[in-house]
Amino acid sequence: MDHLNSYLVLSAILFSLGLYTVVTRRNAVAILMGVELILNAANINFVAFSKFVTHNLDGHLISVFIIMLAAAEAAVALAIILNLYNDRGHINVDEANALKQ
Amino acid sequence: MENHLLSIVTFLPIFGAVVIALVPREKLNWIRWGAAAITGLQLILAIWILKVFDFSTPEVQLVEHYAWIPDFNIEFFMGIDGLSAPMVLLTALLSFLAVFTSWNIEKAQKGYFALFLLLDAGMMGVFVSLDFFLFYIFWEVMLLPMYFLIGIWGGPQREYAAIKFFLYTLFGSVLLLLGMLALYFISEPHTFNMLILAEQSSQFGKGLLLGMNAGKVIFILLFVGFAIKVPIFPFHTWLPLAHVEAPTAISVILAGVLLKMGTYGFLRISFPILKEAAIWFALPLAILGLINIIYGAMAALAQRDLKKMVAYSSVSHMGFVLLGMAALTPAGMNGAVFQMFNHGTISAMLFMLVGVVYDRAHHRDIEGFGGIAKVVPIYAGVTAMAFFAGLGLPGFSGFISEALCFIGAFPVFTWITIFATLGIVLNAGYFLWAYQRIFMGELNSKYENLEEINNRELFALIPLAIITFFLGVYPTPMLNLMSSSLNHLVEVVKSAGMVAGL
Amino acid sequence: MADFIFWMIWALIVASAALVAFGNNLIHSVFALMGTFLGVAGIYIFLNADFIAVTQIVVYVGGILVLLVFGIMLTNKIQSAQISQSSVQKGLGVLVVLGVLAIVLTAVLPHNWVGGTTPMAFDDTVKGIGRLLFTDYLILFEIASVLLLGALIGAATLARKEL
Amino acid sequence: MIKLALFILFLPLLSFALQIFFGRRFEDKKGEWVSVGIQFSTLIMSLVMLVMMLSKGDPDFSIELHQSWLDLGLFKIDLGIYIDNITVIMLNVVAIISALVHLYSTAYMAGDVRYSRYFGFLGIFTFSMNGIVLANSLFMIYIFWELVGLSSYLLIGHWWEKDSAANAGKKAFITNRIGDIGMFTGMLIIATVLGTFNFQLIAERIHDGMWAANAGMLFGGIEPHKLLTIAGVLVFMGAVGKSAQFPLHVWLPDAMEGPTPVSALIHAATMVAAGVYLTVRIFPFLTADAMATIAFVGGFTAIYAATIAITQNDIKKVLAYSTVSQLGYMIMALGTGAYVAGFFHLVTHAMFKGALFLASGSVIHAMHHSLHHLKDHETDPQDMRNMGGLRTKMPITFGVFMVTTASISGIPLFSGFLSKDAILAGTWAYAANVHDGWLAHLHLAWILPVFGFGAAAITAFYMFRLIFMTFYGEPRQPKIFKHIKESPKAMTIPLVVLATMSLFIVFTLPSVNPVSDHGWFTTMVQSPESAVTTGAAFDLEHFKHGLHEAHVPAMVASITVAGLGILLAVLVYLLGKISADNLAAKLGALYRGSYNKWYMDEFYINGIIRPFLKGCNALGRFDLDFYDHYLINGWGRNVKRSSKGVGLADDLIVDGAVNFSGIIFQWLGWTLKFIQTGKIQNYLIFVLIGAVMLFVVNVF
Repeated sequence: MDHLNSYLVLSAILFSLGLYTVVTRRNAVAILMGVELILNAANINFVAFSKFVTHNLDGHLISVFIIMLAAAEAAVALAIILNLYNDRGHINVDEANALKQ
Repeated sequence: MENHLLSIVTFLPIFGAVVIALVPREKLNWIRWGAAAITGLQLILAIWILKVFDFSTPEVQLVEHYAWIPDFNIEFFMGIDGLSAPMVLLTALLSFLAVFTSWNIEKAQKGYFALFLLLDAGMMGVFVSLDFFLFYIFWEVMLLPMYFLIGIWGGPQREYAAIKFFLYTLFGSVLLLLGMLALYFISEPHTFNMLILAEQSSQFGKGLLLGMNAGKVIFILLFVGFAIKVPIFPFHTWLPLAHVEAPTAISVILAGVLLKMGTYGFLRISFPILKEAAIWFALPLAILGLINIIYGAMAALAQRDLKKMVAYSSVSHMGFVLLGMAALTPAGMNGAVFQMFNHGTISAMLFMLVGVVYDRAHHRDIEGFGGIAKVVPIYAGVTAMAFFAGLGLPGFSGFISEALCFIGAFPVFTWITIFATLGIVLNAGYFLWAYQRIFMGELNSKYENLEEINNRELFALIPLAIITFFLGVYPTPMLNLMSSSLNHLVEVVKSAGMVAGL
Repeated sequence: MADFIFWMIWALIVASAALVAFGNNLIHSVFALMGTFLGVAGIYIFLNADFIAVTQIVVYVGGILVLLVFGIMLTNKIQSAQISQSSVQKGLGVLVVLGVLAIVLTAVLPHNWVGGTTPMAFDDTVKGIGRLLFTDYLILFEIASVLLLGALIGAATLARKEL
Repeated sequence: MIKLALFILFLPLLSFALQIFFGRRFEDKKGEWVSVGIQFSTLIMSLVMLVMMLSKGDPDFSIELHQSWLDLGLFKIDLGIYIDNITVIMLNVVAIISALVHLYSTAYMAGDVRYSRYFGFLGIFTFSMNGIVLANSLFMIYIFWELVGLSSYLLIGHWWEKDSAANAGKKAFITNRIGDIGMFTGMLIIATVLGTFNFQLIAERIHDGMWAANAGMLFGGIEPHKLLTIAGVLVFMGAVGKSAQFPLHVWLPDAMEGPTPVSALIHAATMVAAGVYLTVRIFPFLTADAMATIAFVGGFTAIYAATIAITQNDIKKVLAYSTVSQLGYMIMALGTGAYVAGFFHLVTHAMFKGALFLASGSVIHAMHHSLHHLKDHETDPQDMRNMGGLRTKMPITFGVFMVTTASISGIPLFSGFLSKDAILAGTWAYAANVHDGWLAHLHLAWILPVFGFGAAAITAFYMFRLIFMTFYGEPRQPKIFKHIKESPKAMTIPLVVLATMSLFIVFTLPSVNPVSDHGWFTTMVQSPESAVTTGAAFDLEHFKHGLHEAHVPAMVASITVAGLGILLAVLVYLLGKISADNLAAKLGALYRGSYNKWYMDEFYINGIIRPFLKGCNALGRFDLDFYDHYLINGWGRNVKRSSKGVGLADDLIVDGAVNFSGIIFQWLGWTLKFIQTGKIQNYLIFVLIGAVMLFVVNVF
């Protein structure tokens, strides 16, 4: 617990899991959850570096902003998802392939 | 106020353009008189500047110097010396008169005058900037309004002409930009300040660029950039087309001011900053000047379109400037700058006169007139005066500047000067021939009711005529204005070596 | 003791995140996500970041998670208590994500951080954050507030039925 | 004296300004008399100056006024006026002729469409001519040189409705400019080597050896005296143009399209003599070679133009060629070193040729009125074949014609005899005594007396031919003859005055010996010393000695040849003993050549001007239709084409590669059933794959 690497490994794992979620899930809400995981991983890194390397509070501030960003992002994303649902009756991302055309 | 004269004189037209943009488009007279008032005010300011200006020293005066983009050492640096002072006056004067020439623009007057004022600001800015970056910005600022002014309000082939003008000059600008950046990166510390660059001049002669002498490479880059504006053979072909298609006032500005920016660039940037290269390139420059003189005059002789003829005469006349400045002698240099000013006034007159007849007859075919001096005697008289001024008759300012160019160039480029004197005969040839075909002989019955030149048109012409005549009889005021700066310039450049003569 | 708690939290985070990633039931995933969030808050406490920890709980658990639950509820038929979920391209995903993980770890772990990695204990982060927030990060702070407002309005607009 | 000179210089300019700006309003209110008055007041001032000069009686008298005009710090041009005896005499010549022509024009030009403007142009001409006369430097002469060219252009083209007049004006201006190029180049050489344009300073500096020291800086170290020869000949080219010397003489006969008083003033008496005046001014620094060239050009022109004058039928054309010929005389005189004779002939010629032109104008005026009366617009009033027997109708004009013809033919008692004789003596002395210059080196010096005496004989012949055809014999057109009247007083008074000036006594007082030119003129005008010291100087001392010896034989010979010429004219045209037509037929090609001016105009038009214009047209077309169209625009087109090519390549290769990879992945997706394109997650995973691969590539 007093070693930076333990935090970094945790963060890396969290990030990978989040990434996996984003890449593989079909459900949009699940993907959103993956994004949250990724953001959390980043946050852990910021705070950890703040404690172990830079020795100031800048990392903390960035975390605060990320959290705020996450909140905003979640709100907007959910709104979009709701629209998608209203439009199609489901929220399966792999079927939202209008980009293909 | 006096400390900021130059910025005021430069940015006043931009302010005017904004004001005009706010005027409702139906208020035609407001727009026109607004433009006239703005340019008139600018002219008054320009005269004030000359009054404040101390012409006994070659120092840069009325300096405005601020940091602008400090990270890149870009400065807002304005100032004038004896080289730019005549150009400032010329720009203000021609802009003012050109407003009256464009009185009868038929469509979208609001846009026209707003763009015109923007153009005015760009030109003025070029002549007062002492920071290369600022110079370049104004150089480009001027390009865009010009494109629209030709492209929208021009003649039948206007789009082609505008695009050609734009691409041609843009091509030049790119090379100019390259040269500018090369100068910036070679200088230590990196700077765009022209005065500091000139002080570091020896560095450019020593460095290498693309495996060649940096000074020479940069000189060539800048040369092409400026040569297109002058225009120097073989970069001249945009000119006849742009002049012919542009509306009269724009032709006036093109010939009167824009062409001068090329030669001004040589004298302001290339010569003092790249001395060795300037001396190395003096002989080719003189040869190009000779080609311009003869080629332009011969091409003018062949034209049937009056405006094209005048356009080619510009090519010929700018050749004298090149010849005079290449020689790097006091007489040649003063003659060159004086010729820049004189060509500004004379060619402006010529284009205005062409515009007058075009407005009435709706064509410019030299062969298509004949004997019209009978119905429009005043117009014929004024045209005769302008033509004689154009062919360098003593008593008009063009004579003095051409003579000075020759006198200055002769000791250095003896043979070139001797061949260049042929230009005198050719100039007389095409002007007189055109005059004869238009005004003399039996009256063409189509033009029995041709309308005489009106007071508004005369109002634009007479100041130019008076200046041309006055400076032809008594050139001292103008020469005093520039001689100390130019003599200094000659000394500075000459300090780097001898010009190879021919 | 502290070490033990730390590693417990560590494991909790990894496990709950894995459930989020691999779980078949969406509802389970959401609750697992709550575990992760809380775990991360714990980690923050170990990092002397008490303010962040509190924020984490308030915003994530109190805000985002609720939103997510609402999202799920609104987009699924209420009758189906078992809200299953499926995944695509699992194999490739695993491969790639493992690759990424390997890259991150190989890049980060052997790295020699400038200034070393001696931990420093902060006394009172709230005060420091507050000061920074209203001095160096003031503009960012204001922008953030605008962003939030924008998100608020945007979300409200998007979520309206008749778009 | 300076003040007087300034008044003389600028008053005509005032006349010009008044007539141009206000003349039209006063055309019916005798506005022209303002100009006439101004002109006569300058005449009075000139006469005052002449009296002052004579009362001083100093041949070396001179004053100079400098005014800095253009000062660049390191380079200066001064303007100023320089007055010596020659200037004063020349001013008087200009003032007399100009004043009389003004007076004459009030009658001759009455009712003209551009009456006031005509007087304005006369004013600017007189101004610029006085400027040439008063100039103290080459540069100032050049300025006014161009201005007389301008006024000549304006006045020749006075009746520009006629194409021929418009053409003639243009031709005059451009031909003169060709000469001016040479003059300007010569000036440049002199100014470069000596740093001044001032006549006095040039002579001084050449004398002090500055030329020898500095000449090497031009043309890669040319020998100083060669350069001086070149400079002299080049400056003289200006005179070739203005004084209508071969080969630039072609403009002068055409210039007769202008009103006749203008021909008298500009193209006979004053402006064309400006070339001679210029040669007078540069005389001190001409080398022997340059003088030989000048003498040869002058001599050749004299005989060449005379041969053309024989066959012309237009009364003004005859006089025009006669003028060319006489100018050749003056030039030849200066070239042979007969400085005084050359200038003397300038003055006497101005008087009698002015009178001849005005008299011919009087005839034309009468013819014109008669034709007008008959409502005949076809017949040419200037053609001598339409005249004949006019002496009874126009006695005053006839008398003037007789006096002046006698003068130009070189008959004793008239001024022309004195000056012409002096010139011929000069050529004789040159041929006999001078050994410098290329003419002497090639043993061709005797060609000059041959030219001179030959021209003298021919002159006498064609002048009397003119008299006989115009005034003697039966009227060829009785109808026209019936309405011929003597001209009004305003025209005859100038005629009589000028005819009086053609008497020898005017120039020889206080001496009254009709066969010696000794008198006030030769005392006041004396040959200047040559400033040339570089070993190529003209041997003036030797020449003067020879001149004394040649005087008597030359006089006898000149009277003889003149007598022969007159005799032939009497035989052919008065008595009809020899038929002119037969003579013409016998001479065949010679006659045709002479009649067609030896085809010089045709040569210029077909040999030079047309090909040149064709070249210009070709160049103009080349510039726009070839150079611009193919090269510049072609460049643009190529860029466009190559960008199209790039576009195509983009389609084929780059896009193809992309598609190919797409195909691969489609295949991959199809086989592995993992990937289907068009979904955001697929793209994301592609990105990740790419990142991983990049990393792998970079690390290993």
